[in-house]
Amino acid sequence: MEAISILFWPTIAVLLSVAIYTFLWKDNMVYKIAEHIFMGVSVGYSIAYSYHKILVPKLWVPVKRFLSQGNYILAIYFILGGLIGLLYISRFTDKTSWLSRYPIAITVGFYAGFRIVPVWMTMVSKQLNATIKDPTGSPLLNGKLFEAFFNNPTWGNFINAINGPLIVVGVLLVLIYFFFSFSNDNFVVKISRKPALVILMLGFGGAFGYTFMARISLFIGRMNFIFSEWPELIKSTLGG
Amino acid sequence: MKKIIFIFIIITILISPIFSEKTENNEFDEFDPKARVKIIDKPQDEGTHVYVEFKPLNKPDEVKYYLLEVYNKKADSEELVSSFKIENKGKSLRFSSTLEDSTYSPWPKSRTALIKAYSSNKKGEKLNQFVSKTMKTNYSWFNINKLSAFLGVVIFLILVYIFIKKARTGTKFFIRKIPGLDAVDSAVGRATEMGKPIYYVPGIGTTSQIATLASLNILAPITRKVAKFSTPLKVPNRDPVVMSIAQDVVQEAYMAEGRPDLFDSNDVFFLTRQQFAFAGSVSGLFKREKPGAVFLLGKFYAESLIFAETANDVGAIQIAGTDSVSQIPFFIAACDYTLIGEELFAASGYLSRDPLIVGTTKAQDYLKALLIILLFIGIILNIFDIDIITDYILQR
Amino acid sequence: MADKNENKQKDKWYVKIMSIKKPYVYLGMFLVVIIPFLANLQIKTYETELVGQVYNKIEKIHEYNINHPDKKKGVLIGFDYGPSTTPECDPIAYSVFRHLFLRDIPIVVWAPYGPYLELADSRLNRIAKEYKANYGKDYAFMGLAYPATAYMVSTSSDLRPVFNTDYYGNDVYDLKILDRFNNYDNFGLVVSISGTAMPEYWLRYANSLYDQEVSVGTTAVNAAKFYPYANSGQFTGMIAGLKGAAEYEQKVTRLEKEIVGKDVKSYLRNLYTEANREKFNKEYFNPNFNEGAIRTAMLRRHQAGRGMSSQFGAHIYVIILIIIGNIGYFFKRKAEKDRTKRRRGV
Amino acid sequence: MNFWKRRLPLALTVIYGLMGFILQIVPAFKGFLDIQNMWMPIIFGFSIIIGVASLTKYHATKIRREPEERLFSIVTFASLILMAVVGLIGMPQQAGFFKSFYQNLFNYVYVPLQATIFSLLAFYITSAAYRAFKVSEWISTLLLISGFIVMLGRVAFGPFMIFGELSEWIMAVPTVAAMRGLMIGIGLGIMATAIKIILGIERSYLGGE
Repeated sequence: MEAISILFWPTIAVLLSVAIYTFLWKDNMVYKIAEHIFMGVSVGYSIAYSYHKILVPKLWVPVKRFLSQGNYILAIYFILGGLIGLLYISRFTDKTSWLSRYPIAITVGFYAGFRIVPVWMTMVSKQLNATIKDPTGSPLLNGKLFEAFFNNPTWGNFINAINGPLIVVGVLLVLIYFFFSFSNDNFVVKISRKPALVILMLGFGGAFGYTFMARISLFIGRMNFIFSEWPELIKSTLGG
Repeated sequence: MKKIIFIFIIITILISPIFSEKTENNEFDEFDPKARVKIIDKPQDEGTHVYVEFKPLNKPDEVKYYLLEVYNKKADSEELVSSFKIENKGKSLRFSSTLEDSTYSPWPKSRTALIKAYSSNKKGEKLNQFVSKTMKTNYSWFNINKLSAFLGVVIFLILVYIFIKKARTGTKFFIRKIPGLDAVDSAVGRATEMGKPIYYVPGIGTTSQIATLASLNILAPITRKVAKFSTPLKVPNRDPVVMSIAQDVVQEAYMAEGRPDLFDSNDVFFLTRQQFAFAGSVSGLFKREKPGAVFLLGKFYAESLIFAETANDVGAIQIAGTDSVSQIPFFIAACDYTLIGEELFAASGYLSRDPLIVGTTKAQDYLKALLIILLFIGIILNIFDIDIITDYILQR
Repeated sequence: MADKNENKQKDKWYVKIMSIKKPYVYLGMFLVVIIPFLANLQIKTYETELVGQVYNKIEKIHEYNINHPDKKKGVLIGFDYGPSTTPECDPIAYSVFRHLFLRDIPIVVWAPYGPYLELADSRLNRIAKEYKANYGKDYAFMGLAYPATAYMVSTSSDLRPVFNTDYYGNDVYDLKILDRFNNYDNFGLVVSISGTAMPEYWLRYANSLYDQEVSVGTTAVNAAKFYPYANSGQFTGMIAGLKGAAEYEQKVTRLEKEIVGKDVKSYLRNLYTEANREKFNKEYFNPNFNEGAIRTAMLRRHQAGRGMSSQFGAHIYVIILIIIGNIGYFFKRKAEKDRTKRRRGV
Repeated sequence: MNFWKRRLPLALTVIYGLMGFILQIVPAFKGFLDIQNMWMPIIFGFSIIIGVASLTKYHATKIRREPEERLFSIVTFASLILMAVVGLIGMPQQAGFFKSFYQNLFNYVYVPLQATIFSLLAFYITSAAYRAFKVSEWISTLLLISGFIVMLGRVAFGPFMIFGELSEWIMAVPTVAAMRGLMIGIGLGIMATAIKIILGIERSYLGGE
């Protein structure tokens, strides 16, 4: 009896995993059941998660703390937030569904404004800065590397010297390629179209090939669970 | 519209003069038994971060251990914020601590830091106090480290104002061809011929990600195209808020095309919040309903290839677009058409040809041209070791 | 007429190999991964130069420690990865810890974020148990170092005041190991094992500010970002992804056999006897090995290696698939060109 | 009525957009920013209700229209109610039947299913590579060449090591240049779209015109 209680849940996990893999051969009944189980469990988890990890710690606890601290303005502010959140329920009937536009407008507006500065700093400013100098401060168009190459012209030195300028030219080409308001007959855009595509395709191919191994290791991890951890568990519980 | 931009520019001018905050000038003070203590208020913060430099001057055998304490000195109380036990190795040490207090107050307020240092023993008891130094920290009204973002937004607003004024006078703007978006009509047409539904997945992001909002902006013109052929349009969602926005957008678009009867709230439905449960369910729906055209536009993470491959397996035309740089290679490989990076954000203007939206895209182009020029200047200056561009305009 | 031509076209050999049905492609992939896995195939991975740099640096520290027993050098480990990147980072962490314990080089470990702490504690003690390392003398885990850059700067002078206590609550001044190993001068090397961009901070704050040698263990996805620094020598070598982990495992297993003897299993079995069991403080690990624990410990020694044989199979399989697909495509195009030439009666 | 339905929500977007932007630029308001960061998630908290409502309506009509699909809807709701009840009771508990039941459901149903669907990518990436890497026009040939070299470079040994160095170069120069160029474009696109929304130029998220 005790062995069953140990083996019950891991076996469920293995059966569900195998059910998912049958989808690769053909969509079938077993996969549909596993898919709907996962949908139900994940939505059920979201319900429990919303209550225990959002509503209680982020609404109920702070409101109680503010009231105990006598900070009534903040307590009311948070209760108001909860009420605005409740406006989503207005969507149940078409007549009142326009009320849900208030929480939508607030969240969309706030995060639209809130995202601008961090996105600009990390994606625009930092990347342009990194095209001028690399994190340790030495410039990408590095004269010293070229001197080193001219002193003893080995293949390695050539590559080191050429990499920096290639990156700068590559970034410029990709930036020009994505201009929207200049038609193809604009001289700069026309000559930069083909080389930009070369850089893009080499980059995408590299990124694709590189993550291949990471995806395979995911599958190996599952095989490890099904074909080594599970039999191991059976051996140790039944084998005694 | 003009009013709003004017107000915004005036406010920015209003803010800028206040940001010249004064830096506290305090050098080392000597204390007996001889240690140097210096407090530095971290600039560009809200007045809570403080650096403390401590350099013991006695020889290790005279005083072996010190205890350094940092207090947040309030009107009536002294709240200990951090304490450091130091073994005297003749080296100067630098610590940082924050004068946080437990109460939440939205109003900016400056704090006073109180530093006490004692000579102490191995167990860390306070033998005799020989330092007591205070310093008032102040908060700054403008964070210089984010000047680049501020300048970028201001210049962009000026450009938007110019182009919208031009758009109002009716000048037509040119937008280069985006192959992925020209294929929308043929994809919708093909799905109608085959009598198959059309699926539109607005990504798995929430409303706090701009790519999801861009995808919802594209959903409007695409729904109007679908309404002409009255083919069923299904929109599975991962986030309830995105679902409710999508329902409003689809309903509004059908009404704009004069076909309110086509809207069925079950067609824009919520599946689950879990990333892979959503991917598994949607790929199951693809296999069962065999859609003719599939749109994958918005924020995608590692599971993007699950949508793309199953959609390809049922022979659907796929138009994908995402701003997640790591997922673009998979869409390029698996889908028929891919909107790369910023093409996703320009798509809504391209499809709806609304002069105001196209105007902002042109403003964005000119800002990029400006940044490219700035990049050149930065590189040339950098060769002469002048770093004003990388220090003040394109900060790390 | 058209469809007869159509299915005549279909059964042409080159069209068949160009469009193999997906389920068969997937079945092939399944077999190619599972067969080497079940056969527990061990292929020797080729040892690259970047991984060699990390190994040789630690060996050099060992030689230095032998020649200068009183001025020993230690290693500071930045445990910068969390639960989501364990498949790739765990094998790297295990083999680096194993190498350091085998060469009894003192280890100080810290972690930059909350969710990493429990992982670091379990990984460190799991390997310390296999080498009878005792806490406070051979190794120490300082716990949370947040914000990491502040701690990287303080380690240039003394890291003890900023920590005050280690992860388990001991006072920093009671740990013997920290009396000597509390700043960069006594750390021969910093190893940052990370799934994030943390190594870039080590590069900026430890390497370029205090020219402390830094090695990196990273996931394959992030390795692309660190290649330029590893090639230009700013990083002292890099262990990238499963492949790097498999190489390092191979080196350390070889070293372990030299030091501990061929039969590692029996070494583990009689590591803890009744006599010396009391000597170890139970709080860090329980000093005994049952059969199951020994089996998992042995499996852990080539966790990445075991995956490599399946990886190798999968990669070769895809490469062959791509080649076949292109051959089919090439002949299809040639056949089409001939047919259009024939139809034009050329 | 139009004021309540359209003009006020638009005004709220502009006000909160400005607030979000200013809180990032002015450090002095950090106190207010901390409060706002605690306040915003509350609004999301209740949205799961309309999610579950939509799911129930979707399955209810499915049961009526397609009787043979009835089994799957029942499976979905059974597991939904089971996990919700067990989670609501078990999640905060330290120990007890519901806690262990919740942990079992999480560790042996939720996590393995998530990991298994994630691992499907190993198959999908193979079929994608098999289909996409074709020497047709020069663009996809380039994709093939760099993908091929980097894949080979990952398992290369001995004489094949040339692929290893080549893949290092591909990852160090073209990939970095392509990704960096794209990110700058995307950063500008995000800023433009965010400002379009705040200034009310793009209003479709509030239900079109």
